[in-house]
Amino acid sequence: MSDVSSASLRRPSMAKACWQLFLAESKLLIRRPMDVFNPLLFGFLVTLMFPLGLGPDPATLAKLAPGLVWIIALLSCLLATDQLFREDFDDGSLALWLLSPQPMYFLVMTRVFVHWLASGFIITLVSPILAIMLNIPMQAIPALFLSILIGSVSLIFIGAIGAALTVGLKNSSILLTLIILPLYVPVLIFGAAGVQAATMDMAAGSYLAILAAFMFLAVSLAPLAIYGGLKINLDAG
Amino acid sequence: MQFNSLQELWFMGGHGSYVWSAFAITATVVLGLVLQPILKRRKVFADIKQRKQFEAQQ
Amino acid sequence: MTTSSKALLTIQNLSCERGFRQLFQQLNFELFAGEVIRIAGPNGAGKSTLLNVLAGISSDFDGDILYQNQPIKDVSYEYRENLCYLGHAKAVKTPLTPRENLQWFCSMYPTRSDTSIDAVLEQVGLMYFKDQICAQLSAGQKQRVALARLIISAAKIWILDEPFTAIDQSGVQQFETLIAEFAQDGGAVLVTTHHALNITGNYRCLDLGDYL
Amino acid sequence: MKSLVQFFFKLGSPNWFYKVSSYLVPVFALLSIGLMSWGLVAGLLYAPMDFKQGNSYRIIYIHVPSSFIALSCYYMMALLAAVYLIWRTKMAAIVLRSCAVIGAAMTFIALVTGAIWGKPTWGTWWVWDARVTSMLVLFFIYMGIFALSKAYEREELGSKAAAILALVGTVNIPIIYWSVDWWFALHQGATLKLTEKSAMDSAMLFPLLVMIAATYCLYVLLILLHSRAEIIRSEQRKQWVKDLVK
Repeated sequence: MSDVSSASLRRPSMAKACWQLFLAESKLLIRRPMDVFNPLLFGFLVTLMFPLGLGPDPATLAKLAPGLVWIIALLSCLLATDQLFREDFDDGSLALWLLSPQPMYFLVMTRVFVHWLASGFIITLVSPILAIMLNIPMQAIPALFLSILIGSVSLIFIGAIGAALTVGLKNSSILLTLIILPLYVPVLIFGAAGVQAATMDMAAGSYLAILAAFMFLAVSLAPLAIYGGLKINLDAG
Repeated sequence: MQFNSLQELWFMGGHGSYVWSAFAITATVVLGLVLQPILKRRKVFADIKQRKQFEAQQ
Repeated sequence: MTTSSKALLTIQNLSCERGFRQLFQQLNFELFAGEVIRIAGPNGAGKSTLLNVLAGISSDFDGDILYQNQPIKDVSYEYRENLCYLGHAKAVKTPLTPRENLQWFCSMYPTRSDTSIDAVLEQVGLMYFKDQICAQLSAGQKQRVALARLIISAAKIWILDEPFTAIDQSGVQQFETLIAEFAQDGGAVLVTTHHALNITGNYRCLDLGDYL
Repeated sequence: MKSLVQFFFKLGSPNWFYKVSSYLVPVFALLSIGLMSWGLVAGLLYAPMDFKQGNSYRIIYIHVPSSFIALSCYYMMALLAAVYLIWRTKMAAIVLRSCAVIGAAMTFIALVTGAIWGKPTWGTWWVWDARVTSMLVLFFIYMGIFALSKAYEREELGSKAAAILALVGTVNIPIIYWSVDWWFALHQGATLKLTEKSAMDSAMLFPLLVMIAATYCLYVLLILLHSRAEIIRSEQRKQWVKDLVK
């Protein structure tokens, strides 16, 4: 081994780091498909519960469908973010990751974005099916799809804050829910209202615009809190 | 003085139960908020005193 | 053995308490290039806490830590570039293969350009396991992936937290020779282990017991 | 100006804070008891009956002050969270944790008194009014911060996590309040207005102002009491605390 101090170095650029992280994370998810399907199965299960509780009458279901589908998507996103950093924390790669010289802001953003692809995006693809099962008027489907597509990004990023703050704790899923659900309130309000407006053939554009505003706010600010939370848990670990 | 007898004050035109229950709950919560730190401080002081006596005997 | 005049790492009256327990206090020592320091001490004396503090994981301490005479807070980027921390858990992602693990590592940390991932994997004896997912490897082989990471990294300082747990004798032997070589080439190593290291050269033991 | 900065800087050391607060506690205790009794007597006994709601409106004298405190306590907590994360002053963490407790209790009072007040006025115990709903969300945010600060074995980690969540909450609270108001206007229209006070004549309004002042004094008193207890508990190993015990 030649002398350490004079060895020429390969300094990776941040873009390369993000790309490699993207590849590594997606490989991780592809090799463990069950992590992706669990939130979906949960979504279908909860969709089953509502008609059993509210009665099969299509009229009542159609009236409640926009709100119900949004609540189901919200709970599935919450469930998906519970185990987000858990595995890194347990096998020690969280320390390796956080102590790297790369600026963490974009790495954390890439990491959570990949997680969104595996959970939020897939829930968005499935939600029209859930909505049809709940007898939603057909003209609301596009608005529903778009609102959950945009809304789920902020749901996952806000959920990631909770996941980062509770990753080192033992029974953290209850605490995660307690921390994160209050922060989901604005997204749920405008998401459900948008789909509601679409069912009555009113334009849902303004609601989607507000949801997009929430999305950009979450994507830009959440990584700071996530990084802070991870550093705390690294110290506790 | 709006009410000319204690009995009327208690009854308060039919709304007495609501008003007094609200005030009772608030009083208990505030009392709890005031007493909890006092008891906690007293307990820690007692622990310290015990520890000092223990160290004194060493 | 090159001993640069300036110490790589200088620790000045470092003290640390966790909860109500005072771990170590007024700890002063210097780590020079080419030196291996073993941190010893009774269990619970704060060995891991000391390494956490030095690696920059924990910021709850009093005292100063200087990297080349500058506080690590001011030179944090440069300090992180020249530091490789190996915790209790070996930070090996089990669903990925050794090659992918190293690619992931090389994308974040500066690495030596005179060796390649394959060369390093062969050097640690993972010739035939380059593309097998780590879940199927034995604990010893996973340990070697962490070893390969240390070799390829261009860090000047290694901080190893009990690297020899759950490894067979030959693995320990290989690790010790690697540490000795790294020190000879001008690197500095801080390591905590339960048994003494048989390493020649500039190796001393620092007992936290007498700083309690 | 120099001494002001000096004052705040010294406030950061628990020892000095404890000394200063030992003078302030009796002052605020007297203030809050005096103002509180004055406000209650004026509000309960002398304020005239409301022609629409009868005597049940008197609950306003605790409902409105506690909702004021609930919100202002949150923003004080956010300020302390920022100070703690930037300068790591130990006192900021201690006061932050006591703020979480007091804020949660005040929000609880506001919710309970609001519900009790709703019964005679609207016939239902719980009305999904905009103010009450956002107060409920605020209550859960307080509980989240309190639970998170208790979840870690090491206190300073718990305080850091609670501080981060408090800052995240600060960004969200205005959005939550705005979106709940908007949601309320969309669904209910303006029929059900629990909070829109009818123009109160001065005999009713005056006790309310006194009660708000009294509750702020009580709030400061509670923060001092909780912080002092927390200082003694976390610094019990230090010599200056041991000297306090004969």
